Amino acid sequence: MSGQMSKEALLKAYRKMRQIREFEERIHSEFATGEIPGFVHLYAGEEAVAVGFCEHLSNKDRISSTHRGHGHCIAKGVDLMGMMAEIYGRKTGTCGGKGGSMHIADLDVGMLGANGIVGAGPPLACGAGLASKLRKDGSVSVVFFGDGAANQGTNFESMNLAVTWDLPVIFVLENNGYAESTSPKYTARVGTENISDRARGFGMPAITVDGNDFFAVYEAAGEAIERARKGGGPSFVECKTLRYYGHFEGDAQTYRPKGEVKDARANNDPLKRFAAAVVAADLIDSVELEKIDKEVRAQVDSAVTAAKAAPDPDPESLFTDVYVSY
Amino acid sequence: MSGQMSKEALLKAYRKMRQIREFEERIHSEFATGEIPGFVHLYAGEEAVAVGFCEHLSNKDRISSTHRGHGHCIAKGVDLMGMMAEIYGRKTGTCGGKGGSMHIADLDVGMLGANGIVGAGPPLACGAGLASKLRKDGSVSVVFFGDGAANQGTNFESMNLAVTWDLPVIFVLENNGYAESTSPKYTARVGTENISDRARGFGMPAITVDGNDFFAVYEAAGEAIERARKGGGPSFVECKTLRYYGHFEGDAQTYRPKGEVKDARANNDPLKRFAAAVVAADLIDSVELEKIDKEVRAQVDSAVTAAKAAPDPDPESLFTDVYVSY
Amino acid sequence: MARKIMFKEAINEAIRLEMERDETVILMGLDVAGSAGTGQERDSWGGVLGVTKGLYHQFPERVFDAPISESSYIGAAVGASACGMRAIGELMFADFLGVCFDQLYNQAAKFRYMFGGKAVTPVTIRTIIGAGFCAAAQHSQSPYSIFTHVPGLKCIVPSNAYDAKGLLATAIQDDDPCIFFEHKALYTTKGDVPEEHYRIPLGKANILQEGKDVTIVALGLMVSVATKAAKQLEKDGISCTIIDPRTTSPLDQDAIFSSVKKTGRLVVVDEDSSRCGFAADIVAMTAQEVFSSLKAAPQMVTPPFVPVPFARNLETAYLPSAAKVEAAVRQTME
Amino acid sequence: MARKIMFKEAINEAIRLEMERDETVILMGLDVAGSAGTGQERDSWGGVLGVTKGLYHQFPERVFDAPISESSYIGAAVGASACGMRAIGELMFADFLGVCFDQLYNQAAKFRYMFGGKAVTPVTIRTIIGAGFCAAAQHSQSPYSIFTHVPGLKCIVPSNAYDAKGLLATAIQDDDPCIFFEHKALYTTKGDVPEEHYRIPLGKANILQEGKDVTIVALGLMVSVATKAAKQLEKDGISCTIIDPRTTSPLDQDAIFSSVKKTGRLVVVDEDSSRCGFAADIVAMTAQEVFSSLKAAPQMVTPPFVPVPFARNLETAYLPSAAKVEAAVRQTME
Ligand SMILES: Cc1ncc(C[n+]2csc(CCOP(=O)(O)OP(=O)(O)O)c2C)c(N)n1
Ligand SMILES: Cc1ncc(C[n+]2csc(CCOP(=O)(O)OP(=O)(O)O)c2C)c(N)n1
Ligand SMILES: [Mg+2]
Ligand SMILES: [Mg+2]
Repeated sequence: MSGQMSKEALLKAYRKMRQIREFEERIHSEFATGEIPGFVHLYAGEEAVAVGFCEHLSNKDRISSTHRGHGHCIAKGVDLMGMMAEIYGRKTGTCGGKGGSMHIADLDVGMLGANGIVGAGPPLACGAGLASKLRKDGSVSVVFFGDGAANQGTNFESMNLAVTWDLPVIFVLENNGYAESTSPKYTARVGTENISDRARGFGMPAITVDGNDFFAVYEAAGEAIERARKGGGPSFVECKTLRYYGHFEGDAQTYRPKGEVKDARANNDPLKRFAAAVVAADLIDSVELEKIDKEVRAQVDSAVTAAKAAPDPDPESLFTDVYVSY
Repeated sequence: MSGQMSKEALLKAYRKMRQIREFEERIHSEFATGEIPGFVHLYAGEEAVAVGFCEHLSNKDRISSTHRGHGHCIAKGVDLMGMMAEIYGRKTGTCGGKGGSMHIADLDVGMLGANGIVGAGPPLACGAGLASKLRKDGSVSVVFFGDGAANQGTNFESMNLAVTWDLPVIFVLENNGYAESTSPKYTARVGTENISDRARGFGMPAITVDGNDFFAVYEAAGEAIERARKGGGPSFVECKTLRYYGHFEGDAQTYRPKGEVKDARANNDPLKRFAAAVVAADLIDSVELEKIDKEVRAQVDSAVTAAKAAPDPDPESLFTDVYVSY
Repeated sequence: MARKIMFKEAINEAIRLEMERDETVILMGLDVAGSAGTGQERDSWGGVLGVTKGLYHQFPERVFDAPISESSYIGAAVGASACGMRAIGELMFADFLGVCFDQLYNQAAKFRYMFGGKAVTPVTIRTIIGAGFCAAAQHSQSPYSIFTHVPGLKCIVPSNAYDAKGLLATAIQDDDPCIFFEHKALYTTKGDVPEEHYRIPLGKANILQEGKDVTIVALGLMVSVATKAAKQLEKDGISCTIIDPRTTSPLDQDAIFSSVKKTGRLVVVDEDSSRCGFAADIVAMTAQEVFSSLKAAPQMVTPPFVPVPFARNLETAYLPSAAKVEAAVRQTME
Repeated sequence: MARKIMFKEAINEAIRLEMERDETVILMGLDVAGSAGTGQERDSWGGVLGVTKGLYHQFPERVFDAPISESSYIGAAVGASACGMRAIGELMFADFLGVCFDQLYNQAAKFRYMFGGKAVTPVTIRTIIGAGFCAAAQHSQSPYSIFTHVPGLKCIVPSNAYDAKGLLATAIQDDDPCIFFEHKALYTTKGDVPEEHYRIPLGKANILQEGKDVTIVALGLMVSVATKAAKQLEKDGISCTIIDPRTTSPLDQDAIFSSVKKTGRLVVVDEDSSRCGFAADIVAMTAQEVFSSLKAAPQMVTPPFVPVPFARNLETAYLPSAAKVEAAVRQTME
């Protein structure tokens, strides 16, 4: 367990993870009512990865994300109310209702955007890293991507570019064992034991950690980020984890072994593991965690209520924001 | 030295290498007269790679090539007369004058095409390999590409695909130390000692050999091709070599250390090394080699003469061959 | 025997019949099998929207799930096709063209020409297009104009289940590279589709109805929009010809030109971007070739020049509608 | 002070001046330095055709040679620009768009819209276009229509050295993603170019000459072809207006429409592919918007719908020529 974390830091991390979990669980149930439009990909189950990394970052640092981006957004500090309204397609949403779940971005807090294109993030993150390097302000960029995305050429190219240009970019693989319906036993099959081995071949430090162990992630993240801040260049961190829901909402998940999620929820849940660890170590009282749980539930509840009550985007907004000037 | 090669095989290999050398040297001098149109990239200096591989292949096996494709074409058995006419843009050219130096192809002999797009070959070679695999005829596909191309996403993706689908594809890196003007010390900089290390990270056998040593190439090629024929999947062979001319004809080569080529021609020439080895081992008399040299010179000479005398493509051919039917 | 089946079932059937008849037909894409190899093949996804369901089970050796690396597997489809196969590559959404376009743009499309007529590349790329599902800017586009722009490619945009089956069968057996665009809003629409194998030629328009006043050209989902508008207009005595070109390349110019010669008026309804798009293409060639027949300014009904928005109200406003088509037709009648 | 310098020198100068004035301007591409790091910097290539020569020497920290992996470094240019830089990414030849299009098509172009107006991505992509050098099908294309098709991108196609310098300066400082197309045949053409910094607005056409009979719209290299044709026609008393839109997106529609309103005749000369291309775009919008002013069928002078051939005689026949433009103009006068 990360000895350096203060109690406040631990509580903050837990709150973030809980926010993500609550946000996603709630969207899952709201989606079923048919009120949420579009494709929605939930992050529940992977909270320790986003939070384990983002707790090391400030607004000057940037992240780029994926189609499964809610967790990264929340971890990086995007306003939860705005996010929920965005997912509902409201005027009050983070993107004014024009982006939706797959395109939430908030450049002010260093969130370069969820992305509907698998593998689009790594080149953008290299650009962010290059900007950091030129500014010499010690900022870094972190790119999250999945085990499926790890096969995309853009990803390989970007790892290579980051090595060649010596960029402060951290490649974070969220290996949840599935790319949509295709399992690692078949399609995602890589020629090496861990995907991180393939990354190491590009000549950067690469490790694999238990992505459901917040402290393991936090520590690996800290090391990689510190190295990048000090000019030590890129790193790769593979986090093994699991998603609790389907690829997208509505997925029947016929490809999954029965009981996989139930089992994980019971025995390998990142929040439960975190809670058990901090309570066992006498760092935090379980009552404090329950208080956070309650606060977060109320927060998400009010986000949903507000989103539902919010107006649609103005019709004229269809035509605006294409260009700065035209 | 490859003990298994018969004298005939040795003479054939030498003839191929000499044909490539003579072809390229001649184009170099003809280009200077201004009669050859377009962008021309010469292969002289790298002969042992193309020939070392293609001597293991039959017409059923396929290769895909690059912008620097003359050597691969000749090694794979594309008609030299047709090639020269094509490079001159004549009706009698391999492609009727519509492709030119960068697009010579002859599917009948398993040559899938030179290619103007860096990194376009590997996916195509995977497709050829897939066709071989489905046909179960033991044929393989070989893709040649440069140290610059080795950075292209298509290349990484294809290595990965070949591993995932277990394809009979051999990736042959012609590492001549330059991608246009950019030297390995800077741009081509990879994070590992050899580019083959990066390939190994994808989970396939990968080695680095002296690409100017015909026998080293021939042996490595034989092993990789044999493995693929037997269902053992893809391999990667890096061949270290040097190009004798500029990136393209007309390149002032300001980026090159003085004397680099002169030195290589004197001390590390693949044809000279081949000749010295076979003569020293008493396998072939140097007179026989000189006879081949003479024959090849005459052959290339007549190819140039014929190309110059050949007619332009018919004007109507501008409009044909876009579609099989439309 | 004809039955009513869904557009997506018609596509599945076309692939299945070609795979049964021709051993060289293979299929590859992301999740086109899905869960293959996990022991759950019978339940396998069959693509993100279930179009290829069951094919892996029937042809386990010829259906390939690919790693997410479109350049490699679309390129492999092209390469395999240049080597005697008839590969069907699925690009999950046409919006993803940007990660693999070279293999179509500079490779498949140009082989035959560059190689002096010696290459045959009978590859077929299937891909999903279209807005209407709040899938936002990166999953809702209809970029067939970009492919139509490229000499060497053929482009097919079916508008109903019957056409989908017959056109896809033709595309798979066609010796040129074909791109087959499937509108997601059509997937569950039903139509009469014979059980038997049949083909519809490429480059032959379908004239849905003939009218004397205005020629409406529409593709894919827009055919139903045009039809709805035409019904409404008929009530006011405006009679429309509706032409569904079915394929944008080759294009049945004759059908369009001879209709405009009769009606003198043209409205093109198109879901692709308004600049340098299919609508402009049809209007421009008509203006050049049959100018003297035109009685009024030809009209283009397209989305505004903006990315596809997410919110439902904006997306609805973005799309061409029957009302907009009606208005455009009326404008030509003024 | 104006001097005669080459088109490519004008481009070099525009970049240099912006880099001097603005520390956030950076340049990246293949060989844009060239031989950087080898100790031969003074001799460095400066790009495949020498356009950026000297810039690495002056700004060693802001000029980046990239590995051959366009998606990564063009994407990095986009990403850096979204993070406060003004990156200039060089895509060596526009023909290579297929290996990196997504970063422009779905990323740079859509950020602002998808993110509700909160993103600013002032990236500039420079790229070489054009036939005429027997560079064959994969190094001779002019695919600006594909980029013009995409809302969110701006497209600039300069036709002379003066414009190149002024337009590129504007593009670099413009807050939207700009694609700057440089015709290789223009690189060594000379023109009067002031030494000072200046800008030319995007979306403002250049009217080269005003005539009363026919409006000719031409871009890039085609401007000189149109000019040559107009000279010839003038001898026969046919007087032409020549409009160089300079940018295809934004487009100076007003200039075109108001000219056609006067002349009643339109000829568009374009080097891009004939289907769904720029020529069709201009003809279609003119037919829709100012139909009643048109006295004759508008004409498109484009290459045939085939890839660019290699052999010189075929390539010459492929390209629009002054003779073809003349014939088209005469046709509108019949
Ligand atoms: C270029 C591209 N190809 C395919 C898709 C469709 N797609 C969306 S998510 C996904 C699977 C991604 O798997 P992974 O990277 O493991 O992320 P996960 O969903 O597991 O978080 C696919 C294939 C896409 N959006 N973009
Ligand atoms: C996609 C693409 N990017 C860039 C180029 C321009 N280009 C042609 S050859 C070349 C260098 C290739 O270097 P390498 O792969 O090492 O091959 P070599 O020339 O050394 O044989 C470049 C950058 C291209 N043709 N295609
Ligand atoms: Mg995954
Ligand atoms: Mg090289």
